[in-house]
Amino acid sequence: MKKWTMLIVLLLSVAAVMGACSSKNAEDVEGGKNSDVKQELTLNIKTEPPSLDPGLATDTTSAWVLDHVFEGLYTTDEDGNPVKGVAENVEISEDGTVYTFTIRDDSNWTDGTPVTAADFEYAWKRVLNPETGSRFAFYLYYIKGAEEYNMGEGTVEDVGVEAIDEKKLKVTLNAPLGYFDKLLTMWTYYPVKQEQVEGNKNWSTDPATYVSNGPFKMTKWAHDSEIVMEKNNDYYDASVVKLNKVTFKMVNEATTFYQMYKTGELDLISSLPMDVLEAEQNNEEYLAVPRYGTYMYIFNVKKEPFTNEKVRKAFSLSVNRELVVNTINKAGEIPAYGMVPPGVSTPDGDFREVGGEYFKEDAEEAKRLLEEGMKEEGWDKLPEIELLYTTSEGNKRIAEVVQEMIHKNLGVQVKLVNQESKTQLANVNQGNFQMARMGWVGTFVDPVINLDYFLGGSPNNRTGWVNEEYDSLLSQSKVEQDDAKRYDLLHKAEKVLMDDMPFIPMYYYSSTYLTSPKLENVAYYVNRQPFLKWAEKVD
Amino acid sequence: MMNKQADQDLFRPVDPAYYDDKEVFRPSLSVWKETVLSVLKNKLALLGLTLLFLIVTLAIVGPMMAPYGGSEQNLMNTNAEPSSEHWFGTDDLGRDVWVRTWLGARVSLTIGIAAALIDLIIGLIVGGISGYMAGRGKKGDQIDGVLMRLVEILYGIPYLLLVILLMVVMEPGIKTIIIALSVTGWVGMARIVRGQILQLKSNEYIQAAEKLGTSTPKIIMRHLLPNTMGIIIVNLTFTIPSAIFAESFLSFIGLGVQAPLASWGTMANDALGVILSGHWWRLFFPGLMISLTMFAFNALGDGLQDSLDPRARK
Amino acid sequence: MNRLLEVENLGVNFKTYGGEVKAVRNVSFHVDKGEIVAIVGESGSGKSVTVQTVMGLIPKPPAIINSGKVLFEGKDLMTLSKKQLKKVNGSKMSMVFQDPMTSLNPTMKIGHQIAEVLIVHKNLSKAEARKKAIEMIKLVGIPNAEERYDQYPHEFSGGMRQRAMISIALACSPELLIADEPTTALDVTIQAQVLELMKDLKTKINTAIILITHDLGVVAETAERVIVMYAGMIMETSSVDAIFNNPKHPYTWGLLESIPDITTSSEKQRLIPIEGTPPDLFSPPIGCPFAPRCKYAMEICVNQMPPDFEIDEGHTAKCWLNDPRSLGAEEILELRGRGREREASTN
Amino acid sequence: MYILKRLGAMLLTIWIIATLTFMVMKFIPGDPFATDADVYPEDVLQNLRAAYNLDKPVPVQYFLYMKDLITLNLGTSIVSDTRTVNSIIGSGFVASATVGLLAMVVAIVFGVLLGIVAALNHNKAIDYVSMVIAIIGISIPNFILAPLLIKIFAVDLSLLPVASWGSWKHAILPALALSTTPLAIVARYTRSSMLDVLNQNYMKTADAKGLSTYRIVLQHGIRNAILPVITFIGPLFVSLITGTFVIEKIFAIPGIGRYFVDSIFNRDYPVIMGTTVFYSVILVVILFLIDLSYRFIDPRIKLTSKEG
Amino acid sequence: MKEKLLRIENLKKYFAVGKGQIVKSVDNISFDIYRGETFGLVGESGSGKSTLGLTVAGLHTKTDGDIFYNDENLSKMNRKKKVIVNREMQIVFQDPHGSLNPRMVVGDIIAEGIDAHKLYSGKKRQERIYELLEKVGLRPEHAKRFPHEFSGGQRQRIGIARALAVNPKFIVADEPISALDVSIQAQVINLLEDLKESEGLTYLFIAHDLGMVKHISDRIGVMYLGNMMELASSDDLFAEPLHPYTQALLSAIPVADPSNSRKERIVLQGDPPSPINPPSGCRFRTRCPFAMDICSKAVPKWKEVQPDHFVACHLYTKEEVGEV
Repeated sequence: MKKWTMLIVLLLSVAAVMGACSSKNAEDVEGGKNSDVKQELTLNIKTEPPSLDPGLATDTTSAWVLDHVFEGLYTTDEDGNPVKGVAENVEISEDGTVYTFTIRDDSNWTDGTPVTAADFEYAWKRVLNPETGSRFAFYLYYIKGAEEYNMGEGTVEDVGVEAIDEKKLKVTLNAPLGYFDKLLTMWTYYPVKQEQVEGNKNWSTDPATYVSNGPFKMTKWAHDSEIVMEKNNDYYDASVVKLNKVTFKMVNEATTFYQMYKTGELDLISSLPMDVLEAEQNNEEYLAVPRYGTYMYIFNVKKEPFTNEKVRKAFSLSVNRELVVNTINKAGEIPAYGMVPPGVSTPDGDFREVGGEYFKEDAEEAKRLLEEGMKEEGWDKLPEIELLYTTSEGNKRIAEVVQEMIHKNLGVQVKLVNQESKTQLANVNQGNFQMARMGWVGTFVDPVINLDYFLGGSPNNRTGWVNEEYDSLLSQSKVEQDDAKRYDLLHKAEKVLMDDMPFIPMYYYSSTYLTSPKLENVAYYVNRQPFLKWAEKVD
Repeated sequence: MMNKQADQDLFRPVDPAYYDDKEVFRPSLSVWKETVLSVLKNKLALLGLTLLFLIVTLAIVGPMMAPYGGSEQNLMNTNAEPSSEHWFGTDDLGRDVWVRTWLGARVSLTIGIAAALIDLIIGLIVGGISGYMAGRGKKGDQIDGVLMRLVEILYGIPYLLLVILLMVVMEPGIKTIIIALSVTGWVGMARIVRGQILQLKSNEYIQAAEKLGTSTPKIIMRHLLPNTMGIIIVNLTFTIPSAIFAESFLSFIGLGVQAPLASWGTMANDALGVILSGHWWRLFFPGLMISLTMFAFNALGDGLQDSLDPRARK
Repeated sequence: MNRLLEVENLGVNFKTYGGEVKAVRNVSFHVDKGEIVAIVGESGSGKSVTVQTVMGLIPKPPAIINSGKVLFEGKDLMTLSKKQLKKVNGSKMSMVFQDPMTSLNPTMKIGHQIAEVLIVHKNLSKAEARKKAIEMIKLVGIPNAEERYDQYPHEFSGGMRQRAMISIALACSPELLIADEPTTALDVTIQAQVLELMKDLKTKINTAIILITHDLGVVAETAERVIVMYAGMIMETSSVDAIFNNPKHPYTWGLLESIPDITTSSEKQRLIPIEGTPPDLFSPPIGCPFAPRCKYAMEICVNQMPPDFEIDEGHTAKCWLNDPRSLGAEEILELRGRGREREASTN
Repeated sequence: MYILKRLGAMLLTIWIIATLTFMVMKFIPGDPFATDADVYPEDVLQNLRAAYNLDKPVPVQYFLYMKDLITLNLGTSIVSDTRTVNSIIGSGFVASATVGLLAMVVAIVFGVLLGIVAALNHNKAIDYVSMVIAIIGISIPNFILAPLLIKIFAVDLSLLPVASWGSWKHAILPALALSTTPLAIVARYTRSSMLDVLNQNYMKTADAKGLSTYRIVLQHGIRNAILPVITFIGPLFVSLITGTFVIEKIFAIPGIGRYFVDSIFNRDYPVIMGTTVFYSVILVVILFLIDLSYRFIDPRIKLTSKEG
Repeated sequence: MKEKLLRIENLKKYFAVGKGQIVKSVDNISFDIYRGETFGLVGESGSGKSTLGLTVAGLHTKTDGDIFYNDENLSKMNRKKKVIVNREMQIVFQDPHGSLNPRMVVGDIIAEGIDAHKLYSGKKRQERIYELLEKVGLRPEHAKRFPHEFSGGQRQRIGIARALAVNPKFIVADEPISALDVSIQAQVINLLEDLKESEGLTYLFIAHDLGMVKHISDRIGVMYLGNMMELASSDDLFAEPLHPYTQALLSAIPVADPSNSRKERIVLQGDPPSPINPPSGCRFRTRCPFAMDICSKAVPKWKEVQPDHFVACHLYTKEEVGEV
């Protein structure tokens, strides 16, 4: 009998050990030494882009492809700053509400026809047309008459977009907007070609009918498998584009795509499996780029015990963020002691650095605050506390650590509740929670985007925390034309927020990449996926 | 002379009562005992039984054998290799894998056994009624028909949909997982029980019992159920591990037990990345336990099946 | 000599969980060319095991053949390899089983099942085998042979199936046909048909037949010689006439007495059964296995296995009553009755 | 007549399953349009809901859905709003079925072989070894086995690609990972069914006919032994060709298996309904085909409406 | 003396076998069973003899016709009465393996009826079990054993004891000896005969072994394809079988006497036709050596040709044919 037991144990262990133990010797295959390196690149987009119609797309996956095959009036430079793209020139009226763009002469569609101001007018009005059903139409609400038209209350004629002639586009805003250039780099503002769109309902799913104006053109879309794009020779700046072919594979399993990178099946992967982060950190192919977003736990300030500001603070202060970031995540995240992530350059320097840290972790202080808070409310005992988090290994690990830290530092037992994300969201939206994990990444890099999250009327603000001063500071900042004053207002607003602390900021996100040494000049951004316009394969 | 006397004795008629007490009976063995005996003689089944015994024992005493709590973290000592301090090493949060493995065993085994038992009970009721009613007049056939149609339809709904529905509607946790797994799990048991009852029903002792005026509940309790038990137990040995498996699948799609509680499934799933990092112990031990348990139950079931098979007995 | 089959001292045990069952002990008999020998016995008497061992059909394990020789046309079948044995089986020696419902492959056409034997043993081509198979179907009296060739067993009635089995067994004109209770599962009118057929074919093909049965009526009407088995041993063997007219074993007596007589129509007589049950073959009695049920049992029967007493030429009986030293049967009955105020049987 | 009756029963089953799925779906909380990244203004959401008929009362939604279903229009995905459910199922099924069929072939060929070898050597060492192999097959969870296979065959040995889809090479590892469980099941059922057959009288007849062992097993054994196995192969087959979440996810196969789970998580109602209805259609059709196939393998079984 | 215990009138039992097909297992059969007699029922497989027996015993629900027990119509009885009648009519089955629950000890098997009708309990129950065991030739210590420890004959005794436990008046013995060895058959037959005397039983004895049926029965009915062909006292039937089928049946019995030179054996040609589509008219006509035109056209009448000797054959209704 013993023999049998041994045999099976042996069999199983051999299988498992063979797989698990010998991981170190898998180096990537050495490439050939010929100098004409094929300018072809394969990378991982993880999932099927839900939509490659710029007017309909709502997610960063789709955006990754769209950013490469389209270009708006503005585009981004290597550092992620907005620069003129299809627009050659722009004139802004004195009150800052009327923009007149001139379209480049040499900007062409992939079918060879020139890009015109009418294309933009059509594209934007199409987004706003309620029948289009664009979910991101509200990003165009800054334009005069846009919201009314989209709501079905106004007419298309009243929308403040007008092609004056073939190359001139006049845009009228409701109010001056400090970051309109940033906004214009967003895919919802990309042009589309009217004949194509109107001629074929499914134009955006078929490469044959897909017409775009960016550095690349889509040539193949095998659903759930891969998207291939090739260099667009009709692109006005085609000379800087080195890559001939880019293949986006759709592999969502971290272990899998990591191994594909390791075997050379992928040249670039964004995000790494947690288990390899430690090992890869010294690899020169490894890159961690800060990402313009914040990982946090929000409180429901309408539910005990988080009705009390001191209790909230106590919880926040009891968490050791360094430890989480350095021993759990290890992906170069930055501990967060405020809401706005680093990466916003202001006249006085980085917005975050100027704002500084709003609090310090301190277990003693936390304990004291908790006791004070409890005394204020007259509680002997805290009610049972549940922390909602959404299904993911990373979330789970952090939640477990935080749970343990709170337990250790405050003596409070937090119950973890893992929910599938739509359910969690439904619960959070209904105020059916005490603490919940949330994250917020800015669509474009401006503090307003982050701070708007906690606006009293914002649908994003699920905390129940409403502060008039905060709301008014933010609305003032939105019409403030002077940058310095604007940032000052934003700093003040953040201070108000952090004083009340309706959430625990955990850390500012970071993106991790492994890039093949043969790949150069990839632009990594804080709020977007890597841009390949200038990328090049070398030997 | 002597010879003749001897012959006379030899050829004397034997006392007719001589053999009365000599009636040879093999030791009285019930079908149960005989089954147990034959299981013990089946090497595969015995191996399965031994393994199960070991696993259950360790699930009970294992966590007490190490001075760590199941959710006790030590972020200064993460991913430590197996050593004399930590027999199975530590995980990414510095928790003791030995302790967690056996705490996980409790969770996994509880889920497996409870889900299988619920399957059994519902399956017995539905399958029993269905099988008993079939062929019992028009009404009986209708009841059977309706129940079997229900079974067929439940069979047609992807069980994941129902499982996920329950997992999101109800408070997540072991209880929910057990219920979710049983929602459609009983279907298979019901089919088996029905088939078995249909077969048993044709046995004449059932007809005799009816003729003798034995009531329906009593017929079910005394005749049908005990004779279905064999196949039910065999089936249990297959449903318990598949429930454990199903739980690990739920862990894989993120619907496993609530942290910091862990089952083998969640532990293995959380540790999948070690294939890359080389912290093999984190995957190996829970994975091994799933496999061993699966193996043990299946081996036991196969052995039982062989033993209960009338072919095997003479 | 025209000895076809000679079985010497055969012993077969079965291994089970409970221990070893001594299914066949010390069995010796012979079959001559062209004769019909009946083996009679109750279930568990070892008659089927004996003939299946002869044909090499007994599964080992659980069966263990611990002694004996099986000489077929002078060759010891026990020493043949499985492959060599297969050449004998089906061609020189073939078998008809009890249950025609289950003895035919349900998923193979009847014709094919007959033709198969011919293809394997006679090296016939498919077409030739088909022709011969159709002939065989006609021979066993199945009408519409061509059509029947392409049918499956379930489309046949019980009697037809047994005919088909017989045609398979006789396809290669074997020297020996072993029929293991060939009519037990059939109705009387069908049984009459099948027995007629077998007798008919026997004269046509001149095959020797071992007929296993428990029905003494069938024996009387069909066989030439009889072997009576009990508890794995041969109790008595003789010609048919001798068995019915001059039986020398109490077991044979019992068998004959326990069947009702339908020819006489008179007031009811009680049947005279053999009381008790056959012994457990896990641990059979040391002495005569029939002794526990025997009205005439003597002290010697309890302890000593009786030898085969030769009564006549070709007539042996394994019973101490035939020992010259023994008292007569009547005397014993009387003595036993007096010894205890109690009859051997309460009824 | 039988076929018609059977067809009617199939349609009824599909209708009930579709209805139940619809009800279940409506019970799951959560909004398909809710994301934690961007929150759409309420008016936008209303437009969106209207576009998918979600603003209407549930009975109306049900009625509309059934109407579409009859015309085989399964609607448009909510997540990939430029793709129809028909096209998602269409392209996904090809990939899923490819892997599934391959796995099935592996499972049946080796499973039957293993089962027969075990049965022929009942209670001998080979029997035990075969069964241990079979049980090990079911003992390792897919989600552990698949990464192990990748690690061994793709990364360490560089024999096959890690994942993704395109050439025949991409199908091997997933098919292998997928085949272990059905292989074990097939092996076990084959074994017990073959043991049954070996005990049948007609096998003894075949032996008495002096046929070679090879012929006995092949001509008389397997055909009769395979019948009960087919009953189990049916549903197994359905679950394999309609894709497997774990395998498709790990190997990045563009199949529909993933949609069964993902669509539920995304509350992508049209896709949930589409995949479920598709699954049940495949299930009833294949079960029907299997019933038909009995006729060819087992001459005893006649199609009678009683069997429906 | 000839008191009718059971009167069966125009009894029919049909089974649906799918595809709208019907098997008429028992078709329009009428006969009486007298108190204290043994009524034998013979026929080949598929003749419907067991179905008839089980229907009479109430284990099958009849399709049509009436059964009178002590002149009371069974289907018109009140519940209370029915329970009693049900108890008074018991069955002994053919298969000594399938008729005993393998997981119950013999004592409990025998006591099943006692428990169901709450006849005895406690020590009384135990005593009754022992008494029954001894009655059927078993010993009290057997009560604690399981059925699989007994031989076929002993098991059949257990089955009989079980039936006896509820003090029945009428027992349907459905091929009780078919599965037993010759030497054991006689034991069981003797037991049944003894019990009949001591318990005052009436038997409906079903078998295909004509010898045994003749031996035990007072009167015998011969069935073929769901119809009763002939009914007479057992001596009459064997001495002078009237129906060609009975004649063939009797002549087919092998006789255990090699010297018995039989006059001529009637070997019937062919098999019995399928009960699903039985021949028109007389069901036996397809195998009957005396088949006439009329046989395919009209169902022969059930006629008392001689005193207490009934037959359904056109050979004996010639004078009436013209009228039909």
